Amino acid sequence: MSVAGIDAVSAILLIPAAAAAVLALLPDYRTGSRINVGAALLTLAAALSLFWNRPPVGRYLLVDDLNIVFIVLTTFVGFTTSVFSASYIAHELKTGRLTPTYLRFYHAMYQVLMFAMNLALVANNIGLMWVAIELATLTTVLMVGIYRTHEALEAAWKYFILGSVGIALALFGTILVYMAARPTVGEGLDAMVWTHLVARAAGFDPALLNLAFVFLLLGYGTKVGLAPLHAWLPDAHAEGPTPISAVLSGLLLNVALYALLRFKMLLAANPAALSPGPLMVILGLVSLVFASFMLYRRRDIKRMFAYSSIEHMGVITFAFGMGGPLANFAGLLHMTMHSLTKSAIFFAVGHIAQIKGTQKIADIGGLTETHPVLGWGLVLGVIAIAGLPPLGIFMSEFLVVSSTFAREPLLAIPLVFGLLVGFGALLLRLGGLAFGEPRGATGVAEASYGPMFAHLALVLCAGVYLPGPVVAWFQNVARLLG
Amino acid sequence: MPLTIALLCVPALLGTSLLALVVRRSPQGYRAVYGISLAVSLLGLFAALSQLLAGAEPSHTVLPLGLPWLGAHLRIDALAAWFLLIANLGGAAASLFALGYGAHEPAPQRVLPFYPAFLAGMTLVVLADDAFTFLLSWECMSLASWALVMAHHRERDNRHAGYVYLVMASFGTLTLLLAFGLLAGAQGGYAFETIRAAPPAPLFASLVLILALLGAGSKAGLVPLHVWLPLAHPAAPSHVSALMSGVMTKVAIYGFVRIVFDLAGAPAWWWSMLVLALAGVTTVMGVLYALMQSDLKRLLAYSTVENVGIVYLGLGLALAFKAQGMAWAAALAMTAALLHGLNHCVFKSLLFFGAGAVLHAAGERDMERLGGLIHRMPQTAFAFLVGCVAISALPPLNGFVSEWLTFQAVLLSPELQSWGLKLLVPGAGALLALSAALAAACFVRAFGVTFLGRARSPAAERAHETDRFSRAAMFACAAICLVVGILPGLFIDALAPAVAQLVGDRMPVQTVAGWQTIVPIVEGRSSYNGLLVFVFMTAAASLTAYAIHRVASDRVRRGPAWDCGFPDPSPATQYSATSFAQPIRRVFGTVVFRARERVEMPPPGSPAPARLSVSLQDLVWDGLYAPVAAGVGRAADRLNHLQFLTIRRYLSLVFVALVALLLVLAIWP
Amino acid sequence: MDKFSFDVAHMLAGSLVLVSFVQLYQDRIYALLNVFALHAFVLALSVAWQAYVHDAPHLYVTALIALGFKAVVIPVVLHRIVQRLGIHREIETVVGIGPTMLAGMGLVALSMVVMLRATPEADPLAREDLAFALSVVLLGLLLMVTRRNAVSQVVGFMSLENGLMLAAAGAKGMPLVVEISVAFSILIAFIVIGIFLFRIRERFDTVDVRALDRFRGERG
Amino acid sequence: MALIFDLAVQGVQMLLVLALAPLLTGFVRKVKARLTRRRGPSLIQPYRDLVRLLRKEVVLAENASWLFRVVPYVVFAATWVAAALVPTFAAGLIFSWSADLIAIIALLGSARFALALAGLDVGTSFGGIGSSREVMIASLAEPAMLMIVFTLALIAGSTQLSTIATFMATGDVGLRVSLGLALIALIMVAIAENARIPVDNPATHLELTMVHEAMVLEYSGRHLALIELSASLKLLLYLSLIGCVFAPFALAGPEAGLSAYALGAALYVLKLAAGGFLLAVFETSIAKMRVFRVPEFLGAALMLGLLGTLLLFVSRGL
Repeated sequence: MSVAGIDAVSAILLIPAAAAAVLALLPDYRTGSRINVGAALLTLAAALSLFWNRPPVGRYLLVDDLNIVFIVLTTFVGFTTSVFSASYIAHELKTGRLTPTYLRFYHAMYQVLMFAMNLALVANNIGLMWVAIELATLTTVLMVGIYRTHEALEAAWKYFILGSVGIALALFGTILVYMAARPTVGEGLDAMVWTHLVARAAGFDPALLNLAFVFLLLGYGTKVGLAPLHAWLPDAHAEGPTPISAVLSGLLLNVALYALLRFKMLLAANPAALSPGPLMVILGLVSLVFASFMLYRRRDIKRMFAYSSIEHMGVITFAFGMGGPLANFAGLLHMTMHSLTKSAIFFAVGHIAQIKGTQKIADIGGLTETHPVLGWGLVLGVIAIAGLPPLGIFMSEFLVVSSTFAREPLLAIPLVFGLLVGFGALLLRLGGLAFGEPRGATGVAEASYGPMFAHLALVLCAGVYLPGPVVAWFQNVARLLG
Repeated sequence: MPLTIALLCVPALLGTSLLALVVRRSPQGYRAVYGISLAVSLLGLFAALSQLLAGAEPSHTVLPLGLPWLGAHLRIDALAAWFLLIANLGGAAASLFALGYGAHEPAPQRVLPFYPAFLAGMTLVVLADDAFTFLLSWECMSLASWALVMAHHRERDNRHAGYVYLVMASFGTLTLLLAFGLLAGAQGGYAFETIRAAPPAPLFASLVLILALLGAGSKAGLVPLHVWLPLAHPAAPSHVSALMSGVMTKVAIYGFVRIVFDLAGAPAWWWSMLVLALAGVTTVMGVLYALMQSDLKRLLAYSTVENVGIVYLGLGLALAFKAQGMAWAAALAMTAALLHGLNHCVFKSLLFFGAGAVLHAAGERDMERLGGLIHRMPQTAFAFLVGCVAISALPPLNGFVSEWLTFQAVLLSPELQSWGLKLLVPGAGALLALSAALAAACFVRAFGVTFLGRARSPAAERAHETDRFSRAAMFACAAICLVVGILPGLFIDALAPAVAQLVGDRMPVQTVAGWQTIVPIVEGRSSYNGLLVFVFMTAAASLTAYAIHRVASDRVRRGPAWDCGFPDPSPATQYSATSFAQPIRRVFGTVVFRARERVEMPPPGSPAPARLSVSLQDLVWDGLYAPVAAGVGRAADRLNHLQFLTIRRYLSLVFVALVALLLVLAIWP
Repeated sequence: MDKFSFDVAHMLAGSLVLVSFVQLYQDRIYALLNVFALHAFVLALSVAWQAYVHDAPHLYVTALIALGFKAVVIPVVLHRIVQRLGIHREIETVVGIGPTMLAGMGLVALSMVVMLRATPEADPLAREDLAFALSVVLLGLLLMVTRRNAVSQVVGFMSLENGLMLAAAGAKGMPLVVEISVAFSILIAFIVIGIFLFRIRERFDTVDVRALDRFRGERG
Repeated sequence: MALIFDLAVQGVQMLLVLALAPLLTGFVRKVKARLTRRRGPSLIQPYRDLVRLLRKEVVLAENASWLFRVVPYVVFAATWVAAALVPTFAAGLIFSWSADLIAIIALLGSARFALALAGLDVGTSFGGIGSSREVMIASLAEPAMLMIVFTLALIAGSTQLSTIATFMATGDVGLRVSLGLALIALIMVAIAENARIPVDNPATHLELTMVHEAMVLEYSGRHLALIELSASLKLLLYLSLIGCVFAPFALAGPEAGLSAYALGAALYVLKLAAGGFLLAVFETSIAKMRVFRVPEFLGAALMLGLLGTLLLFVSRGL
């Protein structure tokens, strides 16, 4: 059993790595996109098999209740996005925005990204985790700049510089954790193994841990997109290919958040260290309120949804910062739902932007009339992301807001305020996009609706009914997070 | 059993929604959808009645849906049954109406799928017995109705209405969410049973009241949270307007009653002051706004605001009495409020149906372009007239009964101990009286300008009577208005268990008093008999008519109108909606709306026309919402600069954040 | 660890901070590059000393990278770029040198305060080293945010990274240090190439990062 | 047997008000004429007018709808029922509990509602003027009236007019400021409601001042007769109301004998005469006011009523 388990973990790393190598060599983009989908599907299958075969904890790799949530989510969205990407990329090729060479590069990079994210998730070593996240960052930098336009390059550049600083800060934090752990755990690799760290964190030097957390919070927080470290995020989302926007919002932000959570657990295990909650709560609230206001003046549809990702990352960070079984549960649920919903929105937006030939909100209108399926899909997605029932985000927002208000009424006020302001902005734009006189081109959509509606169906289902095992599992994780 | 039936209605309605997705474009599809909706609503009505009339014990069930560790708690008790009755009565009437009216819908695919979902949402709110299910269905109700408001999305006003509506709905939901958060506590006891078992501490309870007032009040349309209502209700197709005004506001009131009377524990003495003050302002402001409108559906929507105020007045009184331990008086006030809820549902549905019929027949909602429709659509006119009389609180119809009960409750208020209330309640009573009189004025104007006189536009001249389903729905509503008006005792008794559940006492049994008289407290104190008044009036009128026709004269000659000898053939010389309201505008509007009249008189000899222009200001919008919107806009503009910084400045942000956090660490004890 | 080796390590780390201050003081781009070379050289020395003291031979690799790549190759390449771009005249500082130095002082004080709160029984060398490393990191960041010129910003980033290396080298027994230093070198190479590419291929008029912002989709 | 007797008394009351109403109108006119040194028409002139009108054919405007023809009967029925419920010579009549004072006010409201609609039906400008002014006046007069009702109800502990009258007759009341305020307010409301000077002039067809007459301008024949009769009934109703509340002398009780009834009836006629006389004196001594000063007049009444109520609320607590 353990052999099979190790196999499963290796599989979720090896399959993308191998696929990346193959794709880099394969000239035909059609086969490439098929292989991409196939590899993603295989990875998903391997990830699912982790449920039955959980490998023992190693010094490098770890699968526990916490990261299995993330792994399954990542591989699932990775798979659906690859399906979406297949139809999306074909259109890009047709309009000449990408050449087959770039497509080869794109597919290879896609799998490298998958590899990096999976690695970050299963890493039991904080150094390895750092390396994986940085790899993921660099990969996405390349993908964001793939269109080679001024805007794309500029976005990639901004992402690159800010990301590099974030990388550096996170590394400093990692070193500090090592320094804190060394006296207790001993020199060498052991002092970077997370399971060892968390088991003995009580004996660490609290001052070093605090300092480490500050750096990690800012370093990984840059990746999460928390304000005021968010600046790369909107442009990277707006200028890159839409599948990458979907993966960025749906997955990479989560992966960075996952890293933060790991360190939060570390700090929580040391009673003398400062409690990480308030810092996360403050950053979360700042991000939420800031992003909500930023939504109002957006003219680019993808950039708008990128800001909405910042907003939701703020909510999730806030929830985890609050802690406690309800808020943690809500945070996990919110993260899952946000991943699914936001990627679904980007699927819709990608096709819309292709049909209309523009990402300018002002040039898009009346979608429910001209493209009912896409239009209503977008409406449903925005409604979901705005936190309206019966979709899943409502449940998590319900839990976050109500539990916060019962515990810290004063914190709930800015939370509710931010949510409301963001809601108003999203709805305002939705009114123009989906309703009113049709604007812009009305060509036929060559879209694959499957991924979008699969995500929305899951979100809808989760809003009304969560299966018992999922709940038990989330609750368990919530307890782990403390 | 009633719970099972009522619960079955929900999947049935949702299934109808799915069916509607299939048949949305077929020409007869609407009949299937509305037919099934009608049947299901009748079923729900049956469930509600069987719960109410049998006086059955509350029944409760938990479905494995919703919040996972909690499940969806559902419960029917007398209160829920009463509102279930209202919801399904309104739903049935609207479905019946739509069986005919639906044929005229230009975009059925945007109405049919959402209509049953809207009904389902409202049913589920009433049945919900835990915070999550409650808010879920509450928001689904908002969402479905929003989609219906957006049905005619090409009109800019409708989009704006939909936007304002959904934002306000979301505001309401969030405040309710906060309220439930307080009620449930940090442990997350979201089931209503748990909350009932452990009511919140007094301070929290007060906060809950305020939040519930904001949340449910914004949905119900309390001034100053009403702004979305007159935008959204008219924008929807008329049968949906009827549901929104007639039923959804009641569901909102249900939410308030449930939270404040059932869950929040014992009321504090000052709660009622807040409710009464808001309610008093709402009644008068609502009707004054209504008087200033010339759009028929918007007028009706504002009148909904007024009626919601009346209901809240009753609720406020009930709260005051309950806080003082006067359960018998609280029972009277609560009965008045709940009965008015039913009444308003019926007559407002009727009026919106009428407005829909007019809108279809003349293609016009603006009263200034209507007129004389009584000749073209006599049956609609008659039904609409019944609705107007009912809503103006005139005997012997139902509106009078509930307002009369409210007045009786006001008259009990000297027994209250608190000085604040002693001063406030008479004031609220005066406002109620004022609003009743103004409502009569308002509906004289609505009916008179729309249906009487001469047609003000060619479209109004070509209008025709509406279809038979629509008429059936209107006459059914009119009949209910009359039945409740002349046999109110039956309904008061049916209400008694719900009232007893909320305030711990009930009104005396009504049906034992002779001749269907209703007696709020004791017979010597006050009583009213709608049946006798109705019989007397009918008898007196018909006997007189008979006698005069037999004895004196029954000859009639048609001739031109007299009009003091100067009849003008142009219909423009008639009194218009605006001119009709002019005296009242002068009396009240100068203060309430800053109404200003400007006369431009050309100099002698000039052929230019003289002009009179009237300007009105919506002080609530200008004073509350516009600044908020402007503030959000300004903040967004300010923050938006952050989108246009150089990389260096972004790095500076990171740097500042880092230094700030390090400083925090440095000064951390 | 004997007193002498401790003092040397301390002295080297302190010099790195000092050189960082010297960097802050520069307002000529060539001078800045030269000082950066010195910075990298001091780092190399420091890392090598750590390798010697801790008997960790793999750290010599890091030291060599620092010496070869950062103290020689990068400054030379950047010299070339600056020449090509014709921006050798001056560094456009955002704030004057004086306030920048003051801020730098504050940052060093801050890093001392936060670092010295750590319990003294932790390895004193590591603790002092970390304090200096933190100062270098913060000063590097300060350099980045006070210069408009992209080349100076890269220099700032690299000195920030030098601080990281100092910390990593000082962390006794830390695995992956070499790999990390290699990874960072590649990163820096990317950045430098990026500047180069933008100049050549995309015809940005200037590498002042303000120019890049003209192309954001949102304005206008 | 008792039931039949009670029914008979109730019937007498209904017929009595019907019979006396035109007489009262005639009386007021006569007194007014005398006060202005005219001889005036005879006391029974209103009866003659009614009979003549009833016999004449109705001239309907071409545009008039069915509503226009129904309204006179509705107005008449509502007013008559209301008038029949006010104790005139006896309190506690058999049907008195079927409607309390609030319901009586509302019945009058129904009548006015119908009449205002009729004013709009033909689509003439005068009808519109009348209706619109009428509802404006009513929108203030009705709340004022309700405030008066509140005052009375709070004093007597009932809104039942019979009970109030009986209570007032006991003399337990004493002198109360609230009652005084209520009386003044009631008189003001009564003047406005009955379209008397200074609010309206029932005898004018001068366009700028018309309110009530403008509304009924298009009526003729039997319809006009009914409306005139209703107006008379309304005047009678208000005088009876004032009489039974503020001068409840010799009001027969529920189980009284014939003699008590007779005494009550005789005194009732006297009360009416006194009221009518005072009205006429008041009307001749004052000038008609502008329409837009009417709201101030009625607003004052409303304030007086509210003040009366408030005083009661406050004094109860003392």
